[in-house]
Amino acid sequence: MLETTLCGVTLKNPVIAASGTFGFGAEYSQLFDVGRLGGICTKGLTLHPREGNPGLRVWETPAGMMNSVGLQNPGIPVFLERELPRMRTLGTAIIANVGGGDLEEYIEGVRLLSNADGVDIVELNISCPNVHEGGMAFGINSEVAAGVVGAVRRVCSKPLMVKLSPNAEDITAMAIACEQAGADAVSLVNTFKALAIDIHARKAVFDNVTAGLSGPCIKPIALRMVWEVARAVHIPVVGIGGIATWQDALEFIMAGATAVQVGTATFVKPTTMLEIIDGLERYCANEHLTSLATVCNILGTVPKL
Amino acid sequence: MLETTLCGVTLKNPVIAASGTFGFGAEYSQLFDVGRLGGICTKGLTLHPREGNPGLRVWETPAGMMNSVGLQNPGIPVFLERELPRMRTLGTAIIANVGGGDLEEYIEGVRLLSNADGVDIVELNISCPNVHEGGMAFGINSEVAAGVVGAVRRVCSKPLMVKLSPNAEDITAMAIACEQAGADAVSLVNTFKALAIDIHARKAVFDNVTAGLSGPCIKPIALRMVWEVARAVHIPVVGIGGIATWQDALEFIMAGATAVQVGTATFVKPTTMLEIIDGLERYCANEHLTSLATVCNILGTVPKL
Amino acid sequence: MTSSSPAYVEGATVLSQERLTEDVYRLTVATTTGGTPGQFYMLRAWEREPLLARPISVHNVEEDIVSFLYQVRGRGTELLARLEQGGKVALSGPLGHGFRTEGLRGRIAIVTGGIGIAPMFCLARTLPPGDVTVIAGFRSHPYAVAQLVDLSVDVRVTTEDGCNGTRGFCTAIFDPHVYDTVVTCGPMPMMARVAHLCAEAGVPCQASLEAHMACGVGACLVCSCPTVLGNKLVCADGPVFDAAEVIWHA
Amino acid sequence: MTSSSPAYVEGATVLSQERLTEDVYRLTVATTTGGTPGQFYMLRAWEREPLLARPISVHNVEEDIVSFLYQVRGRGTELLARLEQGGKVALSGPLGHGFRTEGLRGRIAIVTGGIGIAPMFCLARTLPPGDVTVIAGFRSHPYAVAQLVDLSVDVRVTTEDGCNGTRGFCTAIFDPHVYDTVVTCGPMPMMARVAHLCAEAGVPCQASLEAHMACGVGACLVCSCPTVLGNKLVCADGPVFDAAEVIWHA
Ligand SMILES: Cc1cc2nc3c(=O)[nH]c(=O)nc-3n(C[C@H](O)[C@H](O)[C@H](O)COP(=O)(O)OP(=O)(O)OC[C@H]3O[C@@H](n4cnc5c(N)ncnc54)[C@H](O)[C@@H]3O)c2cc1C
Ligand SMILES: Cc1cc2nc3c(=O)[nH]c(=O)nc-3n(C[C@H](O)[C@H](O)[C@H](O)COP(=O)(O)OP(=O)(O)OC[C@H]3O[C@@H](n4cnc5c(N)ncnc54)[C@H](O)[C@@H]3O)c2cc1C
Ligand SMILES: Cc1cc2nc3c(=O)[nH]c(=O)nc-3n(C[C@H](O)[C@H](O)[C@H](O)COP(=O)(O)O)c2cc1C
Ligand SMILES: Cc1cc2nc3c(=O)[nH]c(=O)nc-3n(C[C@H](O)[C@H](O)[C@H](O)COP(=O)(O)O)c2cc1C
Ligand code: FES
Ligand code: FES
Repeated sequence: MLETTLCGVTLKNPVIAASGTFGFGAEYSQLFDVGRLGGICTKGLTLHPREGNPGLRVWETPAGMMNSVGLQNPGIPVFLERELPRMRTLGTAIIANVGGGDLEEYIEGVRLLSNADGVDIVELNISCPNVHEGGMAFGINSEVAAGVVGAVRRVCSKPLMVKLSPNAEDITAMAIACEQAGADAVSLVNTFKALAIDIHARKAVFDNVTAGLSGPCIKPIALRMVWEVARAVHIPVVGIGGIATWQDALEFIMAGATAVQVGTATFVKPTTMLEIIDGLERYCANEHLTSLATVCNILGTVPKL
Repeated sequence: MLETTLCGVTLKNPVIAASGTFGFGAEYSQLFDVGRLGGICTKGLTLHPREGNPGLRVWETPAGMMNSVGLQNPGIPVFLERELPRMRTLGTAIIANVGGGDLEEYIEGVRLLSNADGVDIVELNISCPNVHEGGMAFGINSEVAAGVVGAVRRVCSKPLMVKLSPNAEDITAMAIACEQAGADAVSLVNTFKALAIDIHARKAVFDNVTAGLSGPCIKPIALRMVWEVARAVHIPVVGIGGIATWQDALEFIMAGATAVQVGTATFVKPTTMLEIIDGLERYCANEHLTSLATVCNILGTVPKL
Repeated sequence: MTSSSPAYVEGATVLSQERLTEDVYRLTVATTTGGTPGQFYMLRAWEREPLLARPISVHNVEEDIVSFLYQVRGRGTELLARLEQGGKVALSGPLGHGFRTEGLRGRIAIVTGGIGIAPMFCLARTLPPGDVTVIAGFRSHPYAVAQLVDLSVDVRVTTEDGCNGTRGFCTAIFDPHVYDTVVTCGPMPMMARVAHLCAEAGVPCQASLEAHMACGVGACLVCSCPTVLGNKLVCADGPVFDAAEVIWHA
Repeated sequence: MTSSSPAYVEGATVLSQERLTEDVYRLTVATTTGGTPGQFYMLRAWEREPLLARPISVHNVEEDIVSFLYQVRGRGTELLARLEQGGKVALSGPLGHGFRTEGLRGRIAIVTGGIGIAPMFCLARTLPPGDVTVIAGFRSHPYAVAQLVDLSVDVRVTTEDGCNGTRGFCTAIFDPHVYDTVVTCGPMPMMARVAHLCAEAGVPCQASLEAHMACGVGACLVCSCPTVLGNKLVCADGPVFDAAEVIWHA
C-alpha cells in the first residue's frame, strides 16, 4: 500500500531517513531494522574529506535543536569504498546527499556518485547553513541555484533531487528554477539559520555564531513551504521538517509531498520512522486507500500556479 | 537601571507588549499592573474598521501557536476616540501599530495617528501574513517596503518604527531599505507564514490556508534575524519573537536589540512581562550594570557590515 | 457568588479531584476569586505543552473555593486530570460575562448536552428551584445530575445509548413552549437546535458558546464568533450570548 | 557484565530510585541489555521537553538490571530524578566503547571528580581489588564511595570544603608515578590535569569524556572531540579514549 515511486525509483514506503541524522545507516541498525525504511539519505558528502566545525555542535531549543556539524564526512572516494558496500546490505534505497565548497567540488562529487553502483538517487544539498565557504550560498538565490543544478545535471546520470533551504529568498521561485535547470525532484526543507546566545559567557553558543534549527518547532513553516512548492512545480516534492508522527507525515503528503524525510525525531525516539510507517499503513487500511497518492496534494481547492 | 530611550521616547524599561496580543492594554489590566510595562503596542489598526478573518483563528503547534486574526480592529478614528483616551491612563508608552490594505490606507492612517496626542511611536506593520490584500505584500520585497515607508514618513511627525516580516526575501536588505527610507527604528519579527492541515477533514485548519506562527518555537530564528539586522543598520532595533523569560530578552539585547516585545508568552502566563522586567533588573544589579546598553550588541566580534 | 474582579493566581492549591465517570472530573481549588454562573477561568497545570491555558467554566463557587467540572478531551484536560490534592494550578479569572440572571424569570429550562452541564450547578443554585427544569443529554452515563436533584430542581435525563432516562437527544424532549426563558450549553449543533426551537417559539434563550482561546481576556481576538451585530469575542463579550444574536452554522 | 548488543527499550521499569545526596541519585532499571564498564545509555523519561535523550554511564550491571548514578544538572536529569519505582524510562544502549580492561594491569589508579565516579563501580568490580586505588574528589559530601570500600578497594577521598577526607582537589593527592595504569572521569579541567600528569610520568591513562549528544550511536556527528588522530565521536569512538590522544583545551 505504501510503495512509492520517486523519480523512477521504487521505495518500499515514503519514509526516508534525513541526511546528517542517520549516518550511513549502519549506526542505527544496532537499534532497529533499518531495512524497513523507504530509503536512507547519507550524511552530507563532499568530494574531499572534511573535519567539520570546531566547538559545540548541538543545542536544544523549545521543541527543536540547533546543530553546527558543518559537513564532517570522509569524502566521496572513501564513502564509495568503505561505506557504500555496507549500506547496500541494508536493503533500502540509498540516496547520496552531496554538498560542496564550490561548483567544481559539486560537479566532481556528483560525477563520482553518479557512476557508483548502488546509489539510487543523488540529493544535491545547496542548503547547508553551517559551512562558511559554500553550501548555503548556493541555496539563497534562485539564479545561483539554477547554475549549480544545471552544471551538476550534465554530469549526473542518476535521478537528481535538489534539497532546498528555507532560508532561500523565495523558495517557490527557487524550486521552479531547479526544475527548469533539470532537477528530477526537490526535497525541502533543510535547517533554518538560527542563533543562540550564552548570556553568561556573553557570546554565541556556536563558534560559527549561527547554526541550523530542526525539529518539531519548524514543522508549521516547513509544511507551508512544501505546500507552496508542490503547487508550483511538476516534479515530485519530498517533505522534510519536524516530522515526528504519522499524522505529521500525512500532513506533508496532503500538502503535496510524494515522500517524507525524518531527521531530528529519530534522536528523540530511534524507532520513530517505523511508527510512522506503521501508522500510515493503518491509515490506508482504515480509509480503504490503495495508495497514499489518493490523498497527496489534496489542498487543491487553490488552483496550481 | 532599565530606563531605555527608543527613538527619542523614554521607556521605563525595554519590555513592550507586542501588537495584537495585548488589545488596547485595558484587557490585561484586569490581571496585572500594566503600568509597569515599558510600552504597549496597540492591536494592528487600519484606517477603516475590519471584521478580521472568518473560521478558526488559533491553533497550537509544538512550542508555538498559529493565528489568523486578520487585522480585526475598530478603525483608527474609533481608536482615537474610544481607546486612546483610556490607554493614556495606563501610565506607559503607547505605540500605535498600523496596517493597511493599500498605500493610501497606510498614509491616511498614519496621518491621523501622527496628529494624535498621546501616541508616542507609530509602528508600521508591513508584515501581517493574515490579510490577503496587503500587509505582508509590502513586507516581502525591500523596494516595495521602501516605497511605503518613504510615503508614510512624509506624513508622520511621530517617531516611525517599521515592523519587519521574517518572510521577507532578505530581512537585512529590508531593514537597510527601511532605514534609508526614513524609519527611526525597526522591530522584528512578525509571525512566520505557516500551515496546519486537519488530516481528518483533509483540508487546511485555517480558512486562509496559511496563518502566522509565533511563540517560543520561533525564537532561535527571530534572534538570528535581529542579530543580522542590528549589525546592518544604525537605527535602534526592537527584538520580537518567542520571548518568554528574562534570559530570552537578554539574548535579544545582546544580539543588538534596544528593547523587546513580548506576545504569545503573555497568553501562557499573564505576568510574563513583569517577570522579565524583574529578571532584567536583578541581572543588572548582580552584574553591576548601570544600563542594559552595556551588554547590547556584544556579539561584536563580527564587524558591523 | 457575587461578581468579583478577575485575578491571575499562579499556584492555587487543589483541594480535591474527583473522577465522576470515565472521562469527567470535578476539580476543586482553593481561591477567593469567585465568579458568577457562566463565567470561566483560564487554567494551566503543566510546564510547557500545550502552550495555552484552557478555558473552563465555573461549576460552583463558595467563599474560598471554586470548582470545575470538565471532560478529558485532549492533552490539556488530560493534564488537568492528573492533578492531585495538594497540587498547584495556575488560573486567571473569573472571566467573561455569564448568564444574565436578571433575565431569567418564570419557568426556566436549562438544556444541556454532555459537559455543557458544567456551568449549570451554580446557575441553578441562584434560581428558585420550583421554576427550573434541567433537560440534560448525555452520550451514556449521566454525571453531575444528583447535585441538581438535591437542589430540588426538576431534572430530565436523556442518553444516546438509553442507559439512563429517555433514549435519544435532549432536544427531542425539549418543548420551548412550556418555558418562559431558556438557557443552553453543549455542543454547537445541539445549541443551534435549541436556539432554533426557541426562536420559533418566541422564547428568549441564552447560550454559552465555546471557542478556542489564547488570552481569555479580550486582548488577542482569536475567539471571535459571528453575530448579527458583527464579530464578537466569546471570552469578553460572552461566553454567554443571546441565542438570537448568534449566527449559528457560520 | 559481558558486552551485549545495544537495543532500544521503550518502557523499561524502574526498580528503585535512591537519593544519595542533595542532587545525586541512583536509578535501577529492569533490563537485560547489560553493558561493560564505561559504556552508557541514552535515557528519556519525559514526553516532550527536553527534546533529546540524556547520556548516562552504566554504574552497575547485573543479569537483568542496569543501574545509573547521576547528578541533577538541568531539566533532563531533574526529570529523571522524578521517576519513581514502577515508573517507565526509555533507554537505548549499551552504547559506545568502554574502558579497555585488557590494558588495565599492575597497580591501577582510578581518579574521579564529582559524578565522574559513576562508571567506576562496575569497573572496579572487574579488577583485582588489591591492585586498585580510587582517588575520588568531591565538592562536598562524598557519595557512592562505601560500595567501593565494600569491594576492598583502597579509596581516598578529597573534598573541596574539607568536610570529608583531604581538603582540596583529587589531583593534589594523585601521584602517577606509583601506578602502572590510570583511569579517569570527571570535569574536563580535572581530566586534563590527570592526563597531563600521566603523560609527564609516562603512565598510560584512559579518560571517559563527555559531550552533548543527540543520537548516541554515531549517526549525527554532534559529539565530536578533537584528537591527535582527527575529530572523533565521543559516543561511538569513545566515550573512553586514550588520554594521550585527546587534545585537551581545544
Ligand atoms: C468559555 C468556555 C468554557 C468552557 N467550559 C468547560 C467546562 O466547564 N468543562 C469542560 O469540560 N470544558 C469546557 N470548555 C471546553 C474546554 O475548554 C476544552 O474542552 C479544552 O480546552 C480542550 O483542551 P484539550 O487540551 O483537552 O483538548 P485539545 O487537544 O486542545 O482539543 C481536543 C478537542 O477539543 C476541541 N477544543 C479544544 N479547545 C477548545 C475550546 N476552547 N473550545 C471548544 N473546543 C475546544 C478541539 O478542537 C478538539 O476537537 C469550555 C470552553 C470555553 C470556551
Ligand atoms: C557518555 C556520557 C556519560 C555520562 N554519564 C553520566 C553519569 O553517569 N552520571 C551523570 O550524572 N552524568 C553523566 N553524563 C552527563 C549527563 O549526560 C549530563 O549531565 C546531562 O545530559 C545533563 O542534562 P540536563 O538536562 O540535566 O542538563 P542541561 O540543562 O542539558 O545542562 C545542564 C548543564 O550540563 C551540561 N551538559 C548538558 N548535557 C551534557 C552532556 N551530554 N555532557 C556534558 N555536559 C552536559 C550543560 O552544558 C549545562 O552546563 C554523561 C555524559 C556523557 C556524554
Ligand atoms: C545533526 C544534523 C545534521 C544534518 N546534516 C545534514 C547534511 O549533512 N546534509 C543535509 O542535506 N541536511 C542535513 N541536515 C538537515 C536534515 O537532513 C533535515 O533537513 C533537517 O534536520 C530538518 O528535518 P528534521 O526537523 O526532521 O530534523 C542535518 C540535520 C541535523 C539535525
Ligand atoms: C493573536 C496574534 C495577533 C497578532 N496581531 C498582530 C497585529 O495586529 N499587528 C502586528 O504587527 N503584529 C501582530 N502579531 C504579531 C506579534 O505582535 C508578534 O510580532 C509575534 O507574535 C511574535 O512574537 P511572540 O512570539 O512573542 O508572540 C500578532 C500575534 C498574535 C499571536
Ligand atoms: S481569547 Fe483572546 S480575545 Fe478571546
Ligand atoms: S551523539 Fe550522534 S554521533 Fe555522537
